[in-house]
Amino acid sequence: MNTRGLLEAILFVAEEPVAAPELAQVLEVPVAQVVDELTAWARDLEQRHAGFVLREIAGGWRLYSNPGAAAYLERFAASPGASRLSQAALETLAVVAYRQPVSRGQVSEIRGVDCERTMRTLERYGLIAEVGIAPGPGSPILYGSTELFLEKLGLNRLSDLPPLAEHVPPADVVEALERPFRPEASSSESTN
Amino acid sequence: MNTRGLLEAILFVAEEPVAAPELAQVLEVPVAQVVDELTAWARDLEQRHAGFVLREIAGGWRLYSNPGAAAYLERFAASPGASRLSQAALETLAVVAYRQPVSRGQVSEIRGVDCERTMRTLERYGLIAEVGIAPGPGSPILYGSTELFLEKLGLNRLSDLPPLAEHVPPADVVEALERPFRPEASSSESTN
Amino acid sequence: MSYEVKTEVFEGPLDLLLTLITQHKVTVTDLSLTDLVSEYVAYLDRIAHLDMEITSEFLLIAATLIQLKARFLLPDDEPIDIDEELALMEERDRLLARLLACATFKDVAAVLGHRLGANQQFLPRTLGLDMDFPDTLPEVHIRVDARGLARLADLAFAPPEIDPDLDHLALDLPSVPDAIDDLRTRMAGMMRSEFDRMISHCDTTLEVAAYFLALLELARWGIVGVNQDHRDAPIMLTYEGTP
Repeated sequence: MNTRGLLEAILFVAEEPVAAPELAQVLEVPVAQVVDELTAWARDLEQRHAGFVLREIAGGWRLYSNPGAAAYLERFAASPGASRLSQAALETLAVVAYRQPVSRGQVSEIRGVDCERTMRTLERYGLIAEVGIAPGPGSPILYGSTELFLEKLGLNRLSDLPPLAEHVPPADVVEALERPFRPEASSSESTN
Repeated sequence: MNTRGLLEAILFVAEEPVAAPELAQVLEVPVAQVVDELTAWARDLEQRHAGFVLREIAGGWRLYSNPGAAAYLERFAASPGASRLSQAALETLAVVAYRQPVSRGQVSEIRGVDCERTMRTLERYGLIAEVGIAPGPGSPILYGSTELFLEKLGLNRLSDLPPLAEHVPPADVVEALERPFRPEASSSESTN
Repeated sequence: MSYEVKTEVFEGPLDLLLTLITQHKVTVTDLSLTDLVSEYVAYLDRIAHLDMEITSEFLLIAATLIQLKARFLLPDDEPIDIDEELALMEERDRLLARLLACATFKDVAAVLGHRLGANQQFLPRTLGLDMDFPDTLPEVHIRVDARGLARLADLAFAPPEIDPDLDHLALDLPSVPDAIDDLRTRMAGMMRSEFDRMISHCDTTLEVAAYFLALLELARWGIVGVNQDHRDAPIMLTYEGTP
């Protein structure tokens, strides 16, 4: 079996993304060759509209079913993916992902609500995890996102997250947010 | 995606052999066409010494890793990335460790998902093992943790496991979990 | 006894403020601080039973809003305490910064949610090595230590659907509507009083805050008249009767 075949065999059984250097070590070939083979294979699969695709994700490579077949797969796949996260869980996840390492208190402060429950849910889903202890009073636990988080979002690395700056509300919204807090705004009141 | 692609996708995610008539029904094509496609695909894989093979087995079709890659798969299995336990497996392991002896059904009930596969994986890795049979209907097998489990966690004995201090389940949850095993069952519940 | 743990629509005071403001951006041209404060307080009235932490956060922000409103309503020729003014503006800027951060994370959360959803269409193979693969037991790596395992067990035994904090909920939290009723009844009986006397029975700051909010409402409705000679003077209340 050639290198391509062996890579197919390994990624066929792999249960999470496998990094190219690890594959190179198992196969005793240069990392560059592994990367070349994988890149070519991924392109082949894409070009012939195969039933599965090869993606570089969470710092490694993994095979996935082709999303085009999703409608047909419901009956055959054991795990239809994590249940949908609530809005609160998504917002908490966003704060942890962008502010990590971050303590529960800091997350709660940013969101304006206590986030213990949602953070526990996210931890249970394996999307966030304890990553350290903050120095200082109370030594709060610090949280960060996990590799599974990257995989579930289809990202290769954390820096692939959409830049937060792009999501700051546009000028007109900022303007609307500020308006009630400006002294001029209340001058035109005639009631009371 | 054509029929071949859809067949690839289905057999890629299927966890058990799938019969040709079932595939034909899902894809809404004649059984004969499905069989032709599968036969051709199996031959293709064989001819190009692919990393996985398609076999007709137990009245259905299923993909297997190519036995020719066995030596490398073993090496891969021993590599650090391969044999890391998934989040689901870790949680299942935690439940078995703290609730042993425990049946598969009880573990599934606690986790809220079917744990058959993760428990088989853990058993295969030698981290949990059958420790007895529960009395009562169905005589379910009871599982517990192994010596290897203690060794891997660097513990001398089970009682060295850290106590579950943080989130002791509320009394009503414990009650609900234990109820089916108590003869007097739900006779005297009338709180609130 | 029944109580609500979650607010009807809003998740916390920032979420509420954000919604009130952005809703108005669509419907009305300008939202004045006065309207914002009354809508905020009106909402506060409806969520009488919340856990302590959320309630105090709600009240804290209400206090800031009311302070701001009071300041803006001052006539221009009124002398201003610079330190107080600065502190108040700092508080306002902090609130605005929090609102902005909250809006930003809400926006990006939607993107993450979308990505999560789209990626669920990609199914990985989860079978791993074929079960009939050679008997050799590969060396398994447990990537957590004993403490980590205990943590996982904790999480598994306390599923997120069940709120273990219910037991510690203080159920007799200060209710603004109750405070309004109480204040109104007692004021009707004595016609004139000081605010300090009306709250002499309160044990906690939260209760005082509830009474203060109640007082603002009663004043707004014209049921109670409020007068304070100077900043440190007692707040004098007069009963004006039903409007």
